[in-house]
Amino acid sequence: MTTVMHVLPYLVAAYVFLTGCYGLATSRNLIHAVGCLAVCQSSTYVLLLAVGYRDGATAPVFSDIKPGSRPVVDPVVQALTLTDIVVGATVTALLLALVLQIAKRHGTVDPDELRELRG
Amino acid sequence: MNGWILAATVELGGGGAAALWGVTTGGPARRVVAQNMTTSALCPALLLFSQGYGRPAYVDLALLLALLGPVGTLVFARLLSDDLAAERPSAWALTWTAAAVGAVVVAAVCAATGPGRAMAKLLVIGALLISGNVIASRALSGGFRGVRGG
Amino acid sequence: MKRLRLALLALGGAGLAALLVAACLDLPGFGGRSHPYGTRAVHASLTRRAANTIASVNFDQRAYDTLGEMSILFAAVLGCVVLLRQARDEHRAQPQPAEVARPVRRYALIVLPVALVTGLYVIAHGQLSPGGGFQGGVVAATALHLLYLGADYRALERIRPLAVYETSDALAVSSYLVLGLAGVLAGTAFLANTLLPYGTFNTLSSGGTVPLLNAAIGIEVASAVVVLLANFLDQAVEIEEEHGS
Amino acid sequence: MHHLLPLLVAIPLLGAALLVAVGRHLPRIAAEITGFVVSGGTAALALVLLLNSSPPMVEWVGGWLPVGGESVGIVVVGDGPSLGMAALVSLLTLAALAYSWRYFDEPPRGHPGAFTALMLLFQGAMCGFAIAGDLFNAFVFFELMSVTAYALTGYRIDDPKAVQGALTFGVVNSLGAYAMLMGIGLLYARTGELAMAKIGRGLDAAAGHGGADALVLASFVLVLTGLLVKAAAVPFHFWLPDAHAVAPTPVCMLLSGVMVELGVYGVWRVYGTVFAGPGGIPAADLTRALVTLGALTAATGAVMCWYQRHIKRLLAYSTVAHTGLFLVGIGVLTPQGDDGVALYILGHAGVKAALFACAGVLLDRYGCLDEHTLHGRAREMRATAVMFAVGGLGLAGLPPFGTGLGKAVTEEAVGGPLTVVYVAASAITAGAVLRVTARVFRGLGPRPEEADADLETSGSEEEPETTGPLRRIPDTMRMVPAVLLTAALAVGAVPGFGDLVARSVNEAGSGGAQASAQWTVHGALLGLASTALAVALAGLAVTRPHWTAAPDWSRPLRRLQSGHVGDYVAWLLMGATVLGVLALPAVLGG
Amino acid sequence: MDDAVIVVALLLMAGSATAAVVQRDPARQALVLSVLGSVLAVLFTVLQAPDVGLSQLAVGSALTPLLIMLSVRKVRRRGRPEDGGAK
Repeated sequence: MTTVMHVLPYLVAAYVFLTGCYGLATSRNLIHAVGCLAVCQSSTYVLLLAVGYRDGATAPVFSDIKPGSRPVVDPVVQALTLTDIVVGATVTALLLALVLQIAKRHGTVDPDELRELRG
Repeated sequence: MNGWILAATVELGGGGAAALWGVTTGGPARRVVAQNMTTSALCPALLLFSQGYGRPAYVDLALLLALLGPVGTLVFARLLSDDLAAERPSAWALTWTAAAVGAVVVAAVCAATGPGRAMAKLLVIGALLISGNVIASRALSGGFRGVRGG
Repeated sequence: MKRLRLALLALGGAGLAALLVAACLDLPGFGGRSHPYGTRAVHASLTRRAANTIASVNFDQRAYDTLGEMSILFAAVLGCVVLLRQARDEHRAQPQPAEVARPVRRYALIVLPVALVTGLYVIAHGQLSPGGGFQGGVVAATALHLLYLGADYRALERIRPLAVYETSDALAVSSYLVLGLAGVLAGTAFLANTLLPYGTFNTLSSGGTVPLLNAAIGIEVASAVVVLLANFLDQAVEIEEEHGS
Repeated sequence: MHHLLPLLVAIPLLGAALLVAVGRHLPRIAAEITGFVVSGGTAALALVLLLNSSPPMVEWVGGWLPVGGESVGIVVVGDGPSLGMAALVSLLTLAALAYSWRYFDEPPRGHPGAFTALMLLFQGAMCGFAIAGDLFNAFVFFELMSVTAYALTGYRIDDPKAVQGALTFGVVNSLGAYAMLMGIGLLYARTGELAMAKIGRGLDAAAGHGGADALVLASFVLVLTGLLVKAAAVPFHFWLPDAHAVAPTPVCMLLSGVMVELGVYGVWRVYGTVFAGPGGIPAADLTRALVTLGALTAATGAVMCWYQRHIKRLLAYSTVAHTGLFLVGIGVLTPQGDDGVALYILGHAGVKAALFACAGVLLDRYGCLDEHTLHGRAREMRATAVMFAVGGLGLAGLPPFGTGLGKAVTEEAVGGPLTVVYVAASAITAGAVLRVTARVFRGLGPRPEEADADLETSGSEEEPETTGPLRRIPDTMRMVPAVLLTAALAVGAVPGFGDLVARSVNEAGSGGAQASAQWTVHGALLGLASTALAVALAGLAVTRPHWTAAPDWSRPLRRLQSGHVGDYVAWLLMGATVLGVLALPAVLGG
Repeated sequence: MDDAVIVVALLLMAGSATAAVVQRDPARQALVLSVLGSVLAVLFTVLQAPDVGLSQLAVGSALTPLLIMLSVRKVRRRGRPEDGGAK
């Protein structure tokens, strides 16, 4: 159990990243593809937070506990993940805006039918 | 380790798996109902975690989920109203069961917290959770019948 | 072509998967005790009397990252405004009023102020308890859209003077930058948290400039999300293409 | 002085924010002047800092100076290469803003300053990435740069190609950025640090005598994937022609002139600071990976460039080819190679931006970018013709252009058979540009026959970027390419400039070893040879079109550029695997 | 015991992520993505990152689904007048 537990979170992150890539590559709908990109990104959250986790520790927020009374997890990765989530949300929004324009100009959101740029 | 976390794990595992099953299979109606049930499954789990970890500060998560979960369901109810019009999903038995679970969990956590500001917050969360859940179910079963262009 | 893609995907995915799995086995075990940067960050946060270490990292120790994060949001919203502008061959159609079941409408109108207050609470307590400008800002902005969900789009448009939100978005970004530049002018460093007293631990005014930067982010995010959703709503509800074009 | 380093980011961002805040009430010209002043001010600041960058500066943002060697803050680095890139970014932004002066497409209603504000954000992001000394901070500015670039690429929403190219760009680059972030996460797990120099030391300490392990290899592959996607190395390059061919011309100037090169710069910076130690990736493995990918990139870019008829796409592929040359140059890991690439990037930025500017003139005058349709139509545009031809010669590395000097120094550094790659890639891309000049501006040779319509993007139906087709070309649109070409010439022609660049590059990296970067007879002869080859190729293409028509073996290569975002994602995964295989001996050997 | 919670949350997250990729219809995917958002928030809570959990809740439970659904609606609405009107 413990050896599995030592790598499981990381493996889940890697799995989710690759799954998202698979969905992205085989997607038949650009809105779906943007959703898959969001799935890819959620793997980075899991990886970062798993890296900063510490057994039996709690959040380094001292509004309701005394500093030093309990071990705490790594706050830096949490700050990084926060930034990452903002990035993810904004990129999703921007890409969806582009998809909307593609739908208008090409009349389709199926990547297989977009045949303008090639060669 | 304590019973709170055990209860939360059971709630998370059972409710989460059921919600995931519901949201990935069946017709549109069943899926939105399952999406709505996610809130009622996960929000009590968050309350139990807060109690289990001994961190009242974590209650804010449950508060936000109780607030925003139904809003998310309203989004689907409104923007999928055409798809749902045919089926008029109603799952009142499920809705009231989920509401009862929420009420029990809130009551249990309240009892453990004791009276005070923290308890008031918990009661607000409970009220939001149950009313949000019920209203979202109502919205799904024909709450947006007349929505066309707007 | 499709077969080639699947072959590449299988090969590339397998290679990357092998690499990642091998790397995972070399990682320090999950839940380990060694976090040198994290330990330093907690210590630094306590010396600046910020109760929420994450807020201290975000708005003090690594405030420069948050500047970049805020600019990403600002740039993306500006980008969406530009990308979702009304094109030459489009016009606006007046949205029709919607019929909403009465309990749903009542719920939306009651929860709206509750959600707004919650958003403000989450922003204000950012440097003490979990939360902060980003989280609270999104909640506050989402709250406004209950008007669309519970009533109709015209009701939302009445309380949403878009120009005001765009301006406050930009002004919040500017004030974050100006707070940073104040450090340079005072001769210390960009975004240095040395201008204000650090206050008492675990109170709303503790942490020096942390609450100010936090508030700037809160305003920025709330306005930015409103503008962002407004552009998508306009597209989905109002803007129509000319027929026959 | 070092306190001023973050201002390179803060000033353009503040300018952009203020433009948006008051933009509603501002006439368009005021918005453009503001953009000009802010961008120019940043450029001046970058130049002043650059002149004071010896010895290199370091600034801890927020005043979190290290205590006992440990800090919790973010470090920014002000050395020759970083400030040089920041100065190049700022000057090129200034040139692009000048080029778009008043004539560029109608701004969105109610947002007269939106385009200028996005350009300023782009400038700030690129400056921030250039001076980043902290790996996560580099990621943040990398993302800011990408997000702004997506929006700018899709700026002309009426153009179906523009929005498609922008989406492809967005998806592929975002995925690359997430890969990079995973790499950063792995490095943080191993070392618990985020400042690049600290990570490097942490890797060395963790490795002991063992050398690299799978974790180091994986993080190396993931971080480099992100950077190489930006640098458009084969097989991560597919997004580049799709995006660069459709972006508005002033944006193309920045994308091709400096953003792609920032990817190369990132590879150089990250390898040199993080992975160069005994705990990282051994030099031989990096050289193998970068030289292989670089040579492939140069070859693919050159071949694809030759067979284009869409002029902007042609220029975009020439950027791909040149990025390959840059990667080979930094891949050999010699001080001289670094100096050569630095000079090459400076010269290339000027030449390529000028060529895009001339292509933009064609687009706005004729509403068309197709070499075949435009055949002989642009005879009247003498000045543009001369500049296009001079740009082509600059691309070939004709002495004394900066590109020529950079190419000569790099060729000397890489030596041996790789010299052939340099001569061939630069000659073929330049030959394609000269061919366009001869056909479009002079009407030489027979009109080419139509073929393979399903294999190519023709560019015959493009919308001008101005409110309507221009009757008269405004002076700014002609002055900017002229100035850029002069600058590219000056990089190679001003005596002592090469040595100056070499000194400031070597002071920052290369382990302090000094090399000189001067014209040699050998280098000049190679430059002349490339030029002669380019002219000969162009002449052959114009007079005997069927000799140089696309042969059958090039069809599969052209078919790979399918415009399908799923294909590009699959190639990205494949590229990461290839990179891992190329660097695998680092782990097996240890 | 703590580990068991984390394992359950991780597996749920992996399951939702897979489901989100496998659902090819964007509207159905949006439903799964909103579940994924909530599950991620719970996972962050058990990884002791309440700040991140709050962010994820704010973004994932209402904002992202709203953006996706509005896009879906726009794309569908575009399709309709052409089918009905043009022919």
